[in-house]
Amino acid sequence: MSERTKHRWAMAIDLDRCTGCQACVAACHAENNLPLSDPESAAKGRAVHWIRVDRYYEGEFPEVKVKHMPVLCQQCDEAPCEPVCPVYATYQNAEGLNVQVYNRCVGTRYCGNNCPYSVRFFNWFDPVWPEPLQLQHNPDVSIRMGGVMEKCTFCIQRIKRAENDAKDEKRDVADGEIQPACAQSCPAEAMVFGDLNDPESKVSRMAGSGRSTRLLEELGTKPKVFYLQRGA
Amino acid sequence: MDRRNFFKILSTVSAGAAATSCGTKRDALAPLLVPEHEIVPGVEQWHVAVCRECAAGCGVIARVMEGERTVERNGQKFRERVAAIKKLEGNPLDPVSGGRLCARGQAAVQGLYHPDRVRGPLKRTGARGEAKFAPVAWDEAIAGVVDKLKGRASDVLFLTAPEVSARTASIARFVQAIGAPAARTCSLQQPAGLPRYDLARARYVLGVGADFLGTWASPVYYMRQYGEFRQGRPGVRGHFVQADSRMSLTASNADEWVPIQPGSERAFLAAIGAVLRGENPKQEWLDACGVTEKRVRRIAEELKQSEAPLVIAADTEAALYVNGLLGNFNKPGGVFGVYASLGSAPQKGDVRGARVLLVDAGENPAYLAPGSLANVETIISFSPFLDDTAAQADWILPDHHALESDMAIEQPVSPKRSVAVGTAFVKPLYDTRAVEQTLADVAKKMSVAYAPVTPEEFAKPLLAEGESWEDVVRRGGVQADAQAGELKVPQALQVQPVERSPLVLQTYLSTQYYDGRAANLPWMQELPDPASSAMWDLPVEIDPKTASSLQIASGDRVGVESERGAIEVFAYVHPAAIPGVVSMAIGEGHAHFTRYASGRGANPLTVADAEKPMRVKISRIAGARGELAQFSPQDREQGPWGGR
Amino acid sequence: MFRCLAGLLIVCAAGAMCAEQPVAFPHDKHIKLGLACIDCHIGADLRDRATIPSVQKCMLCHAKLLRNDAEVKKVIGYADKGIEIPWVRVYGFSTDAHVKFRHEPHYRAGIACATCHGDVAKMSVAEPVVKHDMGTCLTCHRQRNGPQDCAACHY
Amino acid sequence: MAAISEPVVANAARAQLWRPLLHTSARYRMVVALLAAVTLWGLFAWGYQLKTGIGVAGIRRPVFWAIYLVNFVFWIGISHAGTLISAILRLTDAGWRKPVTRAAEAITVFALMIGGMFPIIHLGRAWLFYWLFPYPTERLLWPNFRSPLLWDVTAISTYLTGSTIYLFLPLIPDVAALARHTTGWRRRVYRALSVGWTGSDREWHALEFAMKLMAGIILAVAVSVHTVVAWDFSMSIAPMWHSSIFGPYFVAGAIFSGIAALLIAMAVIRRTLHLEAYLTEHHFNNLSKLLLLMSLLWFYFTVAENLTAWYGNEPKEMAVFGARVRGPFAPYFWAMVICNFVVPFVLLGIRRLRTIRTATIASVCVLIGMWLERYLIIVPTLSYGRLAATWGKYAPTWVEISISAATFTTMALLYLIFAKLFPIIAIWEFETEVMEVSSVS
Repeated sequence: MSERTKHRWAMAIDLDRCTGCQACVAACHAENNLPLSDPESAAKGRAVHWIRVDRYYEGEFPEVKVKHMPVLCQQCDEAPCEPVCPVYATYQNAEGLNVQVYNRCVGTRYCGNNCPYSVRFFNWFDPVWPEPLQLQHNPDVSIRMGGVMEKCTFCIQRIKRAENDAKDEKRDVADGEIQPACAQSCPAEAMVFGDLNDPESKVSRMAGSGRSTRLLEELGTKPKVFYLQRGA
Repeated sequence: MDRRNFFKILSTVSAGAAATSCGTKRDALAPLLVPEHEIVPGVEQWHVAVCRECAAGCGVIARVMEGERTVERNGQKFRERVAAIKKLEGNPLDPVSGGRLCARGQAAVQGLYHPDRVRGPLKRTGARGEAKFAPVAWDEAIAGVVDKLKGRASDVLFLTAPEVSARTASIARFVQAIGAPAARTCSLQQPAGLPRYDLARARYVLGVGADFLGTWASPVYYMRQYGEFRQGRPGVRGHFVQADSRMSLTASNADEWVPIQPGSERAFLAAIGAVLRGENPKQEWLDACGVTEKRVRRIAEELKQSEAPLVIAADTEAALYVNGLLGNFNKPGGVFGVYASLGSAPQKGDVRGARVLLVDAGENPAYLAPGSLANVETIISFSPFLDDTAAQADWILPDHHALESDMAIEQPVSPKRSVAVGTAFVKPLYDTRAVEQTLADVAKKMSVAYAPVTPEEFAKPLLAEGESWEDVVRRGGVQADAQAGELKVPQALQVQPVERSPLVLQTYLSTQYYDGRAANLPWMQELPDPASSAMWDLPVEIDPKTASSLQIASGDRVGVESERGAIEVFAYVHPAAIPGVVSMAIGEGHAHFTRYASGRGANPLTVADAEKPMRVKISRIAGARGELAQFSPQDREQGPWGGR
Repeated sequence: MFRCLAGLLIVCAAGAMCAEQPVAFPHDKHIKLGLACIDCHIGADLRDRATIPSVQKCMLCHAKLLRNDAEVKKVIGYADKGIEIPWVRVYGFSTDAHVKFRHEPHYRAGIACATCHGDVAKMSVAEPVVKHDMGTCLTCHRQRNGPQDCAACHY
Repeated sequence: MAAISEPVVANAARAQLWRPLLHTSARYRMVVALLAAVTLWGLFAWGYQLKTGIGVAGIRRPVFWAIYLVNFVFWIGISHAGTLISAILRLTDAGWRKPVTRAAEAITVFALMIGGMFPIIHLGRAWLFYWLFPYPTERLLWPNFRSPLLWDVTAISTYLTGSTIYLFLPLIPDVAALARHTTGWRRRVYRALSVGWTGSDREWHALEFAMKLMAGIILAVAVSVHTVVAWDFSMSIAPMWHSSIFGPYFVAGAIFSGIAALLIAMAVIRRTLHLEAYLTEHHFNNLSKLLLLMSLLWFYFTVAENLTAWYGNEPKEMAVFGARVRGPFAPYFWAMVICNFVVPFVLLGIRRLRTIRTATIASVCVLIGMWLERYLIIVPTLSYGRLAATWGKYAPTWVEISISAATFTTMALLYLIFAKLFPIIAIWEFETEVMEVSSVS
C-alpha cells in the first residue's frame, strides 16, 4: 500500500486571495451530504463542517487585524490519525489521500483526538433529513450512519469519476480537471487542487512558492495542503 | 439469501409495514423502476439556471441526478425516484459568476427542497397574524384575489424586487393593465444602476462602507476580481484600504482598516476629496468620521501616487466625486458607466399607505419594516414560504421556487450588458404557479387584457443577429457589447451633519442571511457568522470597552432598547468594534419563516433603521437562559490563561 | 446491533420468499431468442449502474408478441394501468456497506455478467446465486489484480 | 441453606470466617438490592445509549473522549490494588500480607472487568467491538497493531486472564475445605472449583510454586498494562499528553489508587464481618505507610510533569496547563492536589493521626483525587487543542453520570457476591501464619 502511484493529490490555498466568505463551507455541505445541525447540537460543538474558516483577531482596537484561514483535512503524509485507529478505518492510500472507511469505523474517536487540526467529525446519531431535503443528496457520496467518523475526502467521488473517465478515454487526468467542491466554488479562486507528482501542475508551482507554508508543520505531519501567506 | 437482500424484498413486498420496526429504513429499497427517458441512475446532467438569493442574478449550472422521495397518492404512501437538483455551481459562461458561487447561492437548492414550502394556494382562516390557513383550489384563490382587487385599483400596491427582469416587467404590465400605481420595493437589495468598478486591474483601492466581498452589489463578481487584484498579476499585489464603521468581511481583508463613525462615509470621502483638490478638509468632516487629518492626508496622498487608484463606496455619488478627482473614468482599474437598461427597476416604497398589498416572492415588508402592515386591509402573498408577511396574508398564491421557474434577469453588475436566463428543468414539486401565470389568471377573471412578459420577449433586444433563443437558453444568458452610459459626476459633495451619540446601533446585511431571506435555509443557519462565529442566531456586537463598562461578556443575554422598540439578544464582545458603536446583522428574528427560522433570534429592525444608526440603551439581563451557539467561541489565538 | 439481530431472525423465516417476483420473467427464454443482458439492463456497459427496464420496454415487443401468455398478460396489465412492475431486487448492496460499485469498469475489464450474477441465461427466474459480499469481491480482485485499496469501492 | 457438620469446625477462626458464607442477613439483602437497582439503572442508560446513539453522552468535538475513558483509566488503576500489592508482598514474603491478599486480588479481577467494559461502552458502534480482536476472515482484514488501543486490548485481556488465575490459585485449598463441609449446590460448586484438591504435599508444593510464578508474571503484566494505558495518551501528539513520564506516572498513580481501594475494602470488611481480630491495626498501619509513600511518589511525578510544561512555556502546552492551574479546570486541579497529597500527607504522615479511621478517610480522598487526576489529564487537553478556533467545553450528561455511578455499585455488588461465595480471607494461609507464630513462641 505504501507504493506511490502516479498521482499525489494536494491543495494550495492562497490566503491573499481568500476573503473568508465561506462559499467553500456551503459548497462542501451541498456536495458531501453533511448531516444538518440544529441549535442545540451546534451549541454542543457537534455541527459538521468538513471545511471551516478559522478566524482570529489580533491586536486591540484600533490596530486590530483579522486572520481568515480555511481549514480542511490536511491529508497529511504522516497523518497522526492513521496509526492510532485500531481497525484501519483510516489509512493513507496510494494517491496520498487520507481515506476514511465508514463501514470499517467502530467509533473509538481516537483519530479525532489525535488530529492536531481538529478536522475530524463524528456522527453522534444517525443523520436525519426532513422530507424532501434528502432529494438534494449526492448519490456519489455515502450517507454516514451514526457512530462513525467522517472528514474531508478531497472530494474523492470527483477524483474517482475523473480518473475513471480518463481511463475510459485512455489518457491522463489533466491538471485542473478535478476540482473539489470547495475549490470549484471559491469566488476568489483561492483554492487550487492538483497533482504534486506533476511538477508542472498549478498546485506544485504554488507549493513551491516563497509564500508557501503548511499548518502546524512543526509537528512533522507533512500536510498536503499548502497555505500561501499574505503579501507580495 | 443474506439479510440485506431480505430487507429489500420485505420492504417492497409489504410496503415497509414490517420492516420499519427493525429500524432499517435506510436499508429499504425504493422502487427499482426509473423511467429511462427521465433520468439514468448514476449519470449526471447539467442544466443552466439563475441564482435568486441576491440581486446580482448569478448564472449557475445545476447538477441533476436521481433522488428518492416519499409521495402520497390516493392515500397510499410510497417511495419514488425523481430527477432532482444535487448541487449548484457557477455557470462558467456567465459574466458575473464566471463559474463561481457564494455560500448563499450554494444553499439555494435547500430552498427548493425545503420541508416547509407552501404546497398550494392558501386562504387565511384565523385572525390576521395567527398564521392559520386552509388549502384551497387555485380557482378559488384566483377568485378571492379578483374579489379583493375589483374596483380598488388605485389602492393596490405591488411589491417586487428592485430589479429589471421579465418578472418585474410582467408586474409592471399587470399593474398598468388594472390601473394600479407602479410597483414598488421594500427590499434592502442594492438597486440596479450602480457603476462598475474595475477592481481586478486597480493597484490601490480605497473602499468606503461598501461590503463588496460580503453583501454589496455582487459579492461573487467582486470576489473574483479581488483574487486577481491581490495575486492575479505577476509581481503586482494590489493594496487595499477599507474605511468602514465596522469590521465587515471586506474590512477584515483590507491591509488597513480605517474605523469611521457610522453614517460618516460621505464626510470621509469629502475630506479625501478636499485633500486631492489641494484644500484643507473641513474640521467638521474629520470630527464626524473620527479620523485624524494626518491619516486622511496620507491615504489621499497614497491614492494620488498610485498608478491605478480606485475608490469603491456604497455612496455612489461620493464615490464618483472622488474617482472623478482622480481622473479615474473608463480606464483600466477605474470606474465604468452603467449600460442602458431594458426597463426601470421598482423604486423604494412605503407600504404604510397601501390598502391592498400584493407581495412578490422575496419581498418581506413585515420583517424589513416591522409594524408597517398594521393598517393594510388586504395582503396577497406570492411567497413559496410562510414568511413574516405571508403569515399575515389573506391569500397565499405560492410561486414556484426560482429553480423551478422560467426567468430572465438583467444583471446589474456585469462587465457586459447582460441578461441571465433560466428555464425550468425539474418538475415543480408542488401545486405552485409562477406569479406571471397567476397574474394572467387574475387578469382573465377580471376581464382585463394582459399577457406576461416572457423571458424571450424580455431579452430579445440583446440578441445578436442570427442568435437563436435556444442558444441563449442553453448558455444561460445573453451578453451584448454595448456602450456604457455617461457617468454623472458631482462637482461638489453636500455633506449632511452627522449626529453623534454615546451609544448607537447600526444594522447591516448578514453574509449568511442577506436581508433575512436566506434564514430559512439550514445550511445558512449553521454557517458560522464571519465576525462572531455564531450559528443559528445573530448576536449584537459590542466593543470590549463598552461591554466591560456594562459588565457584559460574550454569550450574555442583553436587552437593546431604542425609541422604536426593544429586543433581547445574545451579546458578542467584538474585539474590532468601534467604541460606542454597536452593530447587529439583519437576518434572524422572523416571527414566521419555516421551522428553521421561526422565532429564532431577534430582528434588529425593530429597534433600529436599516439605513441610519440609532441611539440605543443596552443592559445585561441577569439570569437569562440559553446559550449562544458558536462554531469557534475562541477568537484569539491565545487563551486568557496562556503563557507564564 | 439491533439491525443485525432483527436481520438474522427474519432471514431464517423468509427463505422461500426470495424469488417471489410479480411476474415470472424467464431470463433463459429471452436470451435464447438472441437478446443480450445489456439490451434490457442498459447502463451496465457504459455507466455506473445497470438498470431495470421499464414496463414500456417490455411492451416494445409484447404489445404484439405472446399476448395470450398468462405471465405476459400480467405485464400488459401493468402497462395498461400505467404503473411499473414492482420487481423485487435480487442483487444489491446495503447502504451501510458504503459501496460505490460501478458496472462500467468491470464490463470494460471483460468480466462476464455471469461471474457476479450467476448464469442467469440458464435460469428462468433470477436467483441470488453469487454471494455479494466483500469476500467475493476481494477474492476476485486478488485473482485478477484489481484494485484492493479500500477507497476503490468505499467512499 | 447448606449445613455444616458441626464437629469438624472445631476451629473458632474458621467458624467466624465461614459465617458470612452461610448466613445471609436482611441488611445484606437490602444493600444488594440497592446496589443492584443502581446497576440496573446504569445498564438501562447504556441500553439507551446503544439504541439512540453515543450522542446522548456529553462528548463532542473536540472532546471526543471524556468520563468513559476517565472511568476506564480509573478502574484499571484500581485493579492494581490487588494483584500488584499482593504479588509484591508475596514475593517479598511480607508476613502481614496474609489476611489482605484475597481481598486485594478480588478487587483486581472485578475492577478489570468493569474497566475493560469502558472501551466498549465508549465506542460509536459498540456492537462491532470484536473487530478489535485479530480473527481470520476471507477479507484478510486485521486490526491495526500500531494502534495503542489494540495494545490495550491485548494487555487488558492478558491481565484479566492472569489475575483471574492468580485469584483462583490460593482459593483452591479453601474451596476444597468448603466442599468437604457443605452440602447441596454449594458442595457441587466448591467441589468443581477445587479441581480435585486433596491436600497432599505434592499439591501444596505445586501450589506454592505456581503462586510464586504467577506473582512474578503478574507483576510484570501489571506494570506493562498501566504503561500501555498511559500510552493511549502519550503516544498521541496532543499537548500535555505527549509526555515521556506518563508510563511510570500512570503506574504509580494506579498503585496509589489501588492501595486506597484496598484500604477501604478492608475497613468495610473488618467492620461488617467483625474481623477485628484478623485485620488489625498492624495491617492498616503498614498499608497506610505504603499509601503515604505512593502519595509522595505521585506528588513528585505531578510536580515533574507540570513543572516541565510550565518551564518550557510552549504556547500550546501552556494553554492546557493554564486551563488546569488557573483556568476553568483550576477548582478540580487544586481539589486533586488536596485529595491526593495534602490530606494523606497530613493524616498519614503524622504518626499520631494515623488510625484506621483516618487511613480510610485518606483513602476515600485519594480515590476522588485520582479520578479527578484522570479527568484532568483527558478533558483539558482535548478541550484546548492546538488550534484555538477549535476549543470547546465539555459537560457530562445523565447517561454518562448514570453509567459511571453504576460502575461503583457494580464493583460493590460483585464484591459482596464474591464475599458471599468465598472466604474473603485466605483461611489456609492464615492458619499457616497462626501455626508459624505459635511454633516460634
